[in-house]
Amino acid sequence: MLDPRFRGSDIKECMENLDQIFVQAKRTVMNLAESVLPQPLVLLVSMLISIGVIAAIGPVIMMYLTWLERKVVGRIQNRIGPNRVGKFGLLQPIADGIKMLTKEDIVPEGADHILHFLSPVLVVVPALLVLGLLPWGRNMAAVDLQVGLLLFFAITSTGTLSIFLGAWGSRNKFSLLGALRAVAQLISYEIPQVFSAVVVIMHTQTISIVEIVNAQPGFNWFVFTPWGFTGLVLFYIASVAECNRTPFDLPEAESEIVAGFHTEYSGMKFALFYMAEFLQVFSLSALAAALFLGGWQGPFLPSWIWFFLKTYGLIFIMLWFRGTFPRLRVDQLMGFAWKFLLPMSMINIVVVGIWTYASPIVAWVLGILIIAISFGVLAKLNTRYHIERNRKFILAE
Amino acid sequence: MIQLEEVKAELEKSLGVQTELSGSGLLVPKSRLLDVFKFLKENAKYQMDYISNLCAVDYLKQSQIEIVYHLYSMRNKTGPIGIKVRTDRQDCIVPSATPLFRGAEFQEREAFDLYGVKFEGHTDLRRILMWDGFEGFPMRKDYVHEDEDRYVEHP
Amino acid sequence: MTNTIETQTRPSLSTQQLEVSIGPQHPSTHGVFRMNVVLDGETIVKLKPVMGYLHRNHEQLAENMSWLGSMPYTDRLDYFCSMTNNIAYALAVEKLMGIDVPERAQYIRVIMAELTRLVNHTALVGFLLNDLGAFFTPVLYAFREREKILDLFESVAGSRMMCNYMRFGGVKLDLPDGFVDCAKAIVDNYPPFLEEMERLLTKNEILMARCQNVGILLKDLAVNASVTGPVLRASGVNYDIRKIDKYGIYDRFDFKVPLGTVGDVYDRYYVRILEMRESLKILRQAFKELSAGPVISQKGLIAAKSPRNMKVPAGDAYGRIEAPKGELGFYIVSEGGTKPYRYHVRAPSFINLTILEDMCLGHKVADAIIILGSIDIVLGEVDR
Amino acid sequence: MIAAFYLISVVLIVSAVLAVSLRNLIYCTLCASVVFISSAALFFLLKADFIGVVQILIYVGAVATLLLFAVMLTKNLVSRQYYVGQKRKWSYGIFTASAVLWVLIGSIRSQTNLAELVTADHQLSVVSLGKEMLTAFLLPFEVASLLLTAAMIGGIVIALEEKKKSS
Amino acid sequence: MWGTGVLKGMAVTIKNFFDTYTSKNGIFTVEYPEKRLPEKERFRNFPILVYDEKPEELRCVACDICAKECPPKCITIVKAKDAQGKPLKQPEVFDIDFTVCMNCGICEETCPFDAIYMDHEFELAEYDRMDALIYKKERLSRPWTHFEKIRPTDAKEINERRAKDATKTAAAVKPAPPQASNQQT
Repeated sequence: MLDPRFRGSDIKECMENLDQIFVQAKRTVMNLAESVLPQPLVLLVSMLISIGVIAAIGPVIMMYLTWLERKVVGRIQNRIGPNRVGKFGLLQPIADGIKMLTKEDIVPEGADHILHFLSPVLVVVPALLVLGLLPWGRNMAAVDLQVGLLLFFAITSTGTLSIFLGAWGSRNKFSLLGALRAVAQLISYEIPQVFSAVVVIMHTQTISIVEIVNAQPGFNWFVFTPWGFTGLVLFYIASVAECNRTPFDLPEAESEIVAGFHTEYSGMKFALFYMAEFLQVFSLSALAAALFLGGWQGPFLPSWIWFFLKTYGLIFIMLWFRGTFPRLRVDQLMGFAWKFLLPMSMINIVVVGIWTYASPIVAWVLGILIIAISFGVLAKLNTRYHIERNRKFILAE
Repeated sequence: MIQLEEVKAELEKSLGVQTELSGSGLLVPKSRLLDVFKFLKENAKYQMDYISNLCAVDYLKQSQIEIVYHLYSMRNKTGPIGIKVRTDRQDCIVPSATPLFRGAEFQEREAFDLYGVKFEGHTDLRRILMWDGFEGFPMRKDYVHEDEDRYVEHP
Repeated sequence: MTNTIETQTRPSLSTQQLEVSIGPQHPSTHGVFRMNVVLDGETIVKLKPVMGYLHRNHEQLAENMSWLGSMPYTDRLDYFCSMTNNIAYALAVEKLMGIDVPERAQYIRVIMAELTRLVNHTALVGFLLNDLGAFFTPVLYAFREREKILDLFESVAGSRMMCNYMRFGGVKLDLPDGFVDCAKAIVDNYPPFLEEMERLLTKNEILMARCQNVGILLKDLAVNASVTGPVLRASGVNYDIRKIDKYGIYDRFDFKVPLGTVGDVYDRYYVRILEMRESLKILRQAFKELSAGPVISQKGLIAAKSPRNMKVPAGDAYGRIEAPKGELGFYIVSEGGTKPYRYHVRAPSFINLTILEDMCLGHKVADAIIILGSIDIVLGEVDR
Repeated sequence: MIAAFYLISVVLIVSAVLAVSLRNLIYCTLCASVVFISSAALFFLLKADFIGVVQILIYVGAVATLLLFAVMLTKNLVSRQYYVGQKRKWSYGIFTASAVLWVLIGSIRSQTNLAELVTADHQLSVVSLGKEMLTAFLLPFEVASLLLTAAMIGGIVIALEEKKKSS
Repeated sequence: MWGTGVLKGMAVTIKNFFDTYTSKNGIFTVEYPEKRLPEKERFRNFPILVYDEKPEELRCVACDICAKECPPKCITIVKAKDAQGKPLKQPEVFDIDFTVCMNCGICEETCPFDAIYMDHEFELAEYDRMDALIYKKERLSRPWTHFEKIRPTDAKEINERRAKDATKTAAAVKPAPPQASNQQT
């Protein structure tokens, strides 16, 4: 079965070029373009290729993320999930897409038509833009900017504006409530998110995502350090809140304010909102993987397979949250961000400070100590009044 | 189980109220209704602090509407005392029990909505089951069904 | 509905109050029920419940039908627990007619009542968590157990939710042969399900933070507003009609009545889980003591054969039982004819709603939804 | 490069004018955020990446939302679109705008040599910016942060005062 | 410690997630059109009329008891007349309005001639709301063998009882008219 002449190093070498397969593909196309087109147009072609690939991958990722979510949450609830359309329900996303296209697009009377039309577009644009910044594999990042990480946060913060405009444009009391909650939540969770990413910037002295990933070769990812693990946990919780996912899905709380900011959207506009949410889930998980889990760094498999493995691992946790947790209330949501996540991420920065200057053993011990104590103290402070852990019940005659 | 005769005697003795036994309850004159309730609620022996059921019954032949109250005591867990009040079918006004028992609030609104019994002293007496624009009292025996095909303008 | 927006003037910042109608079509009002809420920001300033969308005038229907004719309609009152509705109606008419119920029928009634309590409380815990935002997981775990019990009802009475199984003087048909040990198996594997739900929910910090000290109902307000059922017991009032009236053969079983201390949504949730445990105890004792024998008394059988000429002696009677949602009572006036002269249903959900506004004032919109969920209303019973 | 610059500046000017003259306030804030984004694009053209990104993060992320909140809080100003300015006011506007422009151009031309600034391709790296800020410009950095904390405390006090009054 | 409740909750859901793949009763959804749940014997859906041999001779004698007993009054019966106008012991018209019937089973209980029973058939979708759902006599009638197939134990009991009544009536053939008191034990 295996060819006897096949030597061990061949496997490593075949993995090697499997890893660079996309880069080779682009280079061949580029050589072809160079020989044919004048110089400025070549630059245009290379840009078009990356943009084209990402613009194609984005919606596909989104569609199969909806499928994955329905399957995972289904299995959590002892049911099978979609399995009628296509072999394992694999054609279900396409069926949903067609349904969304054919659904009538209702604009409520008295709604602001321009805003009602513009806001889904403005929500999807940042979600798609951000995909370009992610390092999909070894030298496969579409845009390798010096200020990559900061640009990532800048682009995601523009999403808040369009959600608010969309809700304000649809003149519906429920979406107004949803908009107020959305803006409050997105702004107050951006800060802990950026702070918990500052930890990585301080350690690697750079804010370009590609270099951060390069700084974690082989297996020594940042997550295996005390500050890295807490950084990942804090960043991940903040990004769950950033994409309005389950414990924090107040802006579109279906049991309270019908569907929050996208109550009045149907058809393709609703699909755009849906796509923006799922693309944000993907991009923020990918960023968390890049910052703390070493992006595409991995011992044996080609780099982009590692990238997708880690990202879908983190996405699975988000889907797992979706199947388990009830929703927080607005004031608890705010309290959690400002009174727990923010102080924890600041303490995390202190720990990284110690980490860079102290010797490894002292840094480890001190790091774990500080984080544990601060977690305990903050938890105590936060739940002192609200939660009565075991409450007495009388079994009367 | 509380014997109604004993309650009848007790009421006569302490309040001087003439009540007579009718079916499973005591028929109380409309004017003294609230005093009877207050007495039954505060009296140490009875402590009827829970009004379980309140409903109106339409006696077309005697052209009377009877309101039936069933009182229980949650404190000393004793059985029902049925109190009945009769009013004329046309201008049926009954003192409302809501000042003493908040539990009677919705049931009195339902009696007003379906039977047209006006409870004076009730905080916001409006229709509870029918929509506001509905005329007539559907549960009365002489209620004529409007024919379903006529289109009714709903607010 | 006048849509007035009072602008409350405050020196620094005059904000408008938002009038929202959490209306008949809303994902978590458990049916066609509307709450007119005046909001200041997110906190509730005024809340008026509006009902009557599902009003079918069940009481007038009963006045034009034979006594047994309205038995299938009682299934549609509280469509989650049709067996207990039937029992309550049968009890009231038996009190008026003076029919006695044979031994085996009494045990079957207790078994069916407690199984219905399990079904209702399991579904409620699921729906309460659904209002809290848990995306259908607790509901589907609860429905997994509920389906097994509904299959039992189907094998006994012929239909899962509209059982129409009780007759005056006993039950319609005897238990099929495989019923008892199948029911025993379900009752035995219920505790693991309850433990799993408790592990998933009771100590969950988010649930505790959302439910504790929310919608507190004080003892005396509860008694005065004649609230009954688990909502009353969660506020600490020891009032369970199975223990007080000892109707049927409930005095032969020993079971406890769980009481809460604070009376908030968390207590109401946990009291129902404890009540499920008590029902399991009753069921085990009932299965042990179930004896053979006739299932319907002779007088009852003749009445069931030709309901149209079954006469009930003149008089009036008020029979009540401890339904899963509270005290379900039937007040019946008969003039000796084959049709009831007056037929009134004292519905627990309808009266438990009086205190909805008192509990919701000052809370947020999200709290009002779970307070409504914790009262456990079913619109078939509220609107009759 | 030059074509991109002209394109972006045209977009900037048009949306700036629109931001001032539109009736519906919500559209004004939208045009304002377009102005912010196009100015960030200009910074990118000048290869000052960090400033461009911070421009997007601060202005589009926070200031635009602030503007929206301000519009939201003004009592139903938005629904009644009414036109503020009269004809006469335009002349004042143009006069002040041209005066400011003249002062700006004068000061830039006298101090630096414009051509050399544009062609200089020194790579403004974030690291050098950070070092610069914490060494040479430490004092202004501290004063600015002091100002910010004062502003935040002011905001909290107003909010707390209102909460005490309403509860 | 803060957060353990949340983790325990997640442990439960992940266990259920893997149970669906590993343990036997993890997944119990019955995929309806292909696989079906076994029907309970006493399941009652819409009523059917029963005949012994020939579909014209229904057991029903048009005594109108079930029409009077039916709570929502959805049964209409017209007695059949032979040529000379003498009423026959057969219904000429017997239709049930399936939109009104709530399959409560009271007609089955009160019918003294074992003529009407509740069927197990529940796939009754129609394209036309008005007259397609008013089932005529022909569509309602089923052979007794069908009843024995779907409800074996009840059928056995009923057959015994009918056999006993038949012998009793045969024995007391003289004065007493056949009093078929139908004991539904």
